[in-house]
Amino acid sequence: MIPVRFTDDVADLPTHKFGPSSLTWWGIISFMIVEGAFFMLAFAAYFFLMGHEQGWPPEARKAPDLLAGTLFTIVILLSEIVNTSIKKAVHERDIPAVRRLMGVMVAIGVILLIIRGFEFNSLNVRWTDDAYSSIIWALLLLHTTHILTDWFDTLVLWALIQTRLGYEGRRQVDVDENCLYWRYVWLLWIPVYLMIYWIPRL
Amino acid sequence: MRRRVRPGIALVTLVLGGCSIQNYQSIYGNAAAEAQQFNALFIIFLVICAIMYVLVIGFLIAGIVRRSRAEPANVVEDGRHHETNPLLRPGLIGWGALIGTGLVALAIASFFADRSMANAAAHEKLAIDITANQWWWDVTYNSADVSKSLRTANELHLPVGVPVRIRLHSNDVIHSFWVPSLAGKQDLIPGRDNDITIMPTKVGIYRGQCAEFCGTQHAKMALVVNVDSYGDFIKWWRHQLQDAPTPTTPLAMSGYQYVTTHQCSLCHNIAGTPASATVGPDLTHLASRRSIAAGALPMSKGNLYGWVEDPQSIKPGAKMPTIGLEPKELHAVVAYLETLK
Amino acid sequence: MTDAVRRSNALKSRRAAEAERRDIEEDDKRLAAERKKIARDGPKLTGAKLEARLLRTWQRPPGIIGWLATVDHKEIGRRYIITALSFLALAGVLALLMRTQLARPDNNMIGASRYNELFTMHGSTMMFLFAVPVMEGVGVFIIPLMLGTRSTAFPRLNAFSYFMYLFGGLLLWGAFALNIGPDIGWFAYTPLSGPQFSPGKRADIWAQMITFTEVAAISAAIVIVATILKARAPGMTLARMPLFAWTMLVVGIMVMLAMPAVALASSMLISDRLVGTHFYNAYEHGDALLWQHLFWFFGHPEVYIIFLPATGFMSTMVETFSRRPIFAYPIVVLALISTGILAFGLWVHHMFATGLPRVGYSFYTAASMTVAIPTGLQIFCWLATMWDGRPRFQVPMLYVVAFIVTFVIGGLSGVIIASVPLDLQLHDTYFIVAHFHYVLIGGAVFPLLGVLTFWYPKMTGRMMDEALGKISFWMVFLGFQLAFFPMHFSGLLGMPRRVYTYPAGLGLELPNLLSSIGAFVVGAAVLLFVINGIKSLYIGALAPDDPWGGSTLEWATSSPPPPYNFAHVPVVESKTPMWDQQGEMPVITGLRVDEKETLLTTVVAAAPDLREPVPEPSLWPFIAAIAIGVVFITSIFSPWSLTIGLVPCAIALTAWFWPKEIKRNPEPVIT
Amino acid sequence: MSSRFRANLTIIAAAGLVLSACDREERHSRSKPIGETVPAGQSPDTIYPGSGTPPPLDARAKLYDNNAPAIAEGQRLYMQMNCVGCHFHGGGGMGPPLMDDEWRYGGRIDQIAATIAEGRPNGMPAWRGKLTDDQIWQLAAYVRTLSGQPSKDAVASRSEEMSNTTPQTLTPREPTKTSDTAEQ
Repeated sequence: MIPVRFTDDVADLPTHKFGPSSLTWWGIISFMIVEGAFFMLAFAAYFFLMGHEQGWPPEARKAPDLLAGTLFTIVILLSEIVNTSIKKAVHERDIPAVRRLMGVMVAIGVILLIIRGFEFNSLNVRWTDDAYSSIIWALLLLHTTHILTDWFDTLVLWALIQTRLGYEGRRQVDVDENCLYWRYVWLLWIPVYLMIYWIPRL
Repeated sequence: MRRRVRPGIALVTLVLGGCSIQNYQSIYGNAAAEAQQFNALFIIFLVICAIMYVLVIGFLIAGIVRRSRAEPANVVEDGRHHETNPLLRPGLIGWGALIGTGLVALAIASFFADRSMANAAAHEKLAIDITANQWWWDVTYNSADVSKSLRTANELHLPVGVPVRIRLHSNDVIHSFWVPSLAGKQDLIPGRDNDITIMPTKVGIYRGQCAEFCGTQHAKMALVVNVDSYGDFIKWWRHQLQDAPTPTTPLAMSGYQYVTTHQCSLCHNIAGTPASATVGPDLTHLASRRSIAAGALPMSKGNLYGWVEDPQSIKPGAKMPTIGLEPKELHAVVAYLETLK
Repeated sequence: MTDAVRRSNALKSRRAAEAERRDIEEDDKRLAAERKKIARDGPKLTGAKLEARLLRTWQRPPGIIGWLATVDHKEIGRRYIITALSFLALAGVLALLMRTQLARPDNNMIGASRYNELFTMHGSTMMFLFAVPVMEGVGVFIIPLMLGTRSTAFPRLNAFSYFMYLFGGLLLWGAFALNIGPDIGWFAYTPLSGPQFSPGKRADIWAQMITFTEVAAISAAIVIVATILKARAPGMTLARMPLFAWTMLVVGIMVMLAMPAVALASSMLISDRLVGTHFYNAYEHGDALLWQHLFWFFGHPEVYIIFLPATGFMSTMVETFSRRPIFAYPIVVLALISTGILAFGLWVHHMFATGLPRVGYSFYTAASMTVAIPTGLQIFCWLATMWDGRPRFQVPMLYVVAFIVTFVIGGLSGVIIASVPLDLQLHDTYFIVAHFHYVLIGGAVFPLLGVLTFWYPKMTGRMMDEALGKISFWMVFLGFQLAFFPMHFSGLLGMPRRVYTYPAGLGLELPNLLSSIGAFVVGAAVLLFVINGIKSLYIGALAPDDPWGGSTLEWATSSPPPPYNFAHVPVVESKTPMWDQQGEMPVITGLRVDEKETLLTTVVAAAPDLREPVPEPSLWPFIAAIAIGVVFITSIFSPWSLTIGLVPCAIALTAWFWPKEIKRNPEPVIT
Repeated sequence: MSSRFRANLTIIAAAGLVLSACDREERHSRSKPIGETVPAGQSPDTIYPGSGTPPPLDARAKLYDNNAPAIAEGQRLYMQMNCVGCHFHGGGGMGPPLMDDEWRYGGRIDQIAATIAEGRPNGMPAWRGKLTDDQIWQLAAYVRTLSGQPSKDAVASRSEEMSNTTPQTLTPREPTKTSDTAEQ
């Protein structure tokens, strides 16, 4: 063992911070990179398949109906208002507000999942019809898994935040990062929405 | 230096391979314009790469030899590990420049090789369709006059000196068409149309082989390429256009009976007979070919017996089933097949 | 509801909130008082007393439960390495079987289908179950030690990643043992791997093995990247980071970007096979080439994911044994990063024969060749370091020389096949087999064997036998050349890859026989290496802390390191802290000793940033891995398992995340 | 530890699933020795309306029924021998549909094999002597999958061609009726 020379004392460093200081933030960002790569490649596959075709959808299939998808888009975009309020509340450590707003987010998640069910119904194709059908089903399913996982994550966190641990800084960081992830989920939805509903109508 | 020995052995194999094998299936075949282009370019690459390799190994050896020098070095023990020999920085820049130059030279060389191959491809005079199946090649010679179009299998005849465009299709999985003595490879992909242009320059017999893994019998999916003089090629074409001869001996006749009424006719076509299926290879001029079952066996009476009797032990997994012919039937079938010259 | 009731309810809840806030404020005061009493390392608590207390805190529970629950990166790293080496041995045995079959022309020892299974298993095992995991395993083991931290980031994710990897490997080999192993090649081209031409479950097992190993590799990559970015010792700026950490950072990011491609491709394949989608069905607007694009978008970076950590090994060993810091450190770092970026632009060069537009040929050629520049510069830097230093040729350094001699041949043959006109001939021949074995064995396995010898004392506390090491080195080196050099000629003589036999008379007899003999020499050498490893574990000389005179922090702690890695977290003031410490190691003080805690620093400057509580051992990562594993395996048989199986997965993951007691501590604890 | 116990159970269950899959994957490149043929007339081509005990299942049935490679080969033959011409993709046309659960001549694999080998009145030709026994059994194995009878694990979800039917792996499985007396 080499003899040591003492320098800084770190005892007064905090154990949590919001944003890039925390490991949670890096975990979420890494996860986003992985998911993003997955989505980008799925988009690439979509355009690769589209590139072969004279018409899109091929064989003059009917493009998906707009209603459910557009409704979903509006709701998920509006949910960002609640999401931003949560972020703000947690940064101000206003725990009762966070508890309340997260409840709203959980409810929004349920609504979104229900609308998503109708969306699958309005695609006008089954995934077994052809490659076009397969890829739009795949995109929608892929995004649904994100809604589902983030909704479940919000639910668990919401339950946790009801306890005294709501006042624990590291849990607040978790809430903050959960909001960040939700932004990512709706951001991803925009290209998916365009690819499923609008590109086949061009 | 023991390492000197191994390249030596390898060099011997190279020379042996290059000479004694008669370029049957070898990149040194040089039997077409494309293969010649390849070899010229390959030599340029080998020379430049060899120079780079010698430089690297030279530097390595210099480093090893230099370790026993007497003067202080830039090392921890001498307390000088934060210093750097002034030769190294310019050396690094020079090395980078050298690699860059070498790569540019090589890229330009391949650009020109590719251009000249592309130019040759623009002047094709004959078009052939090859459709790959698990595990055999279906070959069609197309002519504007439909009566002169012809279908054969596992054997390709090309006229020397004529650029030929071969259109490549697949009926099942991805295969790759590759006759090393003539040209590089090109994949046959279901749902896509590829092609390759070859201009053979040397009369001879060459072997090609599927180069993309295509299932159980990928290893036994070969084809024979005959590069003929133009006259021989036309003669061959005319001969192939004829229907199968009517059998003359009683034995062959009973073989004819069996082949056209039993299992064989459900998959194979023999022009001029009731056997007209297209599932398996065309057998009209089977006996004129040099191999059986996509290069699995050389053509001979004995091998025909073996193949017809039990294809599954020769090429396990092949789509031709073992029928279990009675000896009498077997004699007859082989006798008939032998007449399909 | 009347107004009055609503108002009284609002009042009630406001009162409750008020009460809670008061409660919390009181609690805060109590916690602040308790916080002062927490024991921390420092001048008052150091030496044997500190070590005893740290050991008590950091030690995992004994027994099988503790073994499954551990989150110690050293244990997990060792497991990763041992498991990966076992798979290397298994895949090596398959290679020997294949070489036996190919030793003579027209050989019938192994049938066609069995041979196809053998090369599929060999390739898949080597790529997915050996090469990537072993590199990540070494990274997981050594990176925290090199960086001077007590733990990796996300230690439970790390444990989870190992179990996923293990289950994936067991799935593949279990299936092989039960005769339902895949037989479609490690690249599984559609439509051969599709529902029609690969009946049964063989291809699905391959595809799900991919999913397992992808999850494992991505998890490990996240752990490694977050550790490197956030957990470095204070003062270890990015510009002072050891080169191996740089390589693992680049590799980690590459894994995150590349692995999703194959995960997507194999998910599409499974859905084609199971629920009848048409992604790869050319007759229903799909495209068989979509598979190849996705697969090689992963497959090409994969090669660098394997190779770059090996360059990190090289830099470490060259530096240590040349007794001189690596020459042109910034150039090496830039070379690493540019290799990482270029790797994503080159996937097309695996597809030259698929009928790409001809106008692109020259572009592909030039793009594929550019990757030779950064690699060439790195090689120069290593050679310059040796030349300028005073190299000592102990066993690890021999492997460095073997790397240069071998890898450069592979690199140069890589330049040859980067040229489209040349590749059209050489593609899918034994020339390619020779090329990538020169690159992967010469470029990755040789440095790996070297670095295992190098870090063996850090892993086990004992030295490997030098004489045996030298014998096995020469055997593996010469045997390798004998096995693979002739393959260049088999390829030039027209031998395609993945054939179970070849006819006599094509001139292939001699090169194949030589290759087979060489393969057995390599097999014997690896066996000797393993024997050396096992023997030294029991009767090897005891290793000092720093047996080689290394430059980086892993040599500052004992061999093997204690569960907490460093009694005091060191402070770094140069690139080679161990060479510049002048008999005294600067350290920080003030980390807890009663609970597991480590220090986080800022990303670039590595200034102390946060104190991070480190999770206690937990069984949940193991249980979650099992729950997810069951979903993956059963989804081979029915799509419903994905929905039903989600429930246990969600339970396991929630339990993993959920704190064991709902109680506030003076400072957070992760149990 | 109950959680560990549960974990072990799931592993065992998964292993069981895998094990049960083994013989489905066996490839028989040649199913019987050369020269051996089935004696005609011993095939179970008798009709068993409602009651009556069918003869014991042919021993070869287990080689083909549920065997993935055999089903795949059968599928190929179904296309190549133009069974589609009359039966379409199982939906029926000139010939009876094959994707329902009604079998005029028995829905067991050996009964289907007999139907293919011997032919049936009203247009079904006899394939004995045209196809080998091996191929007839492979066809029978495939035809059986059309009605969703065998385990779906051995069936391909789709083939590399135009398709206008739902994947066989997604069609509901129906119980076998050995015959349909009403239509006789």
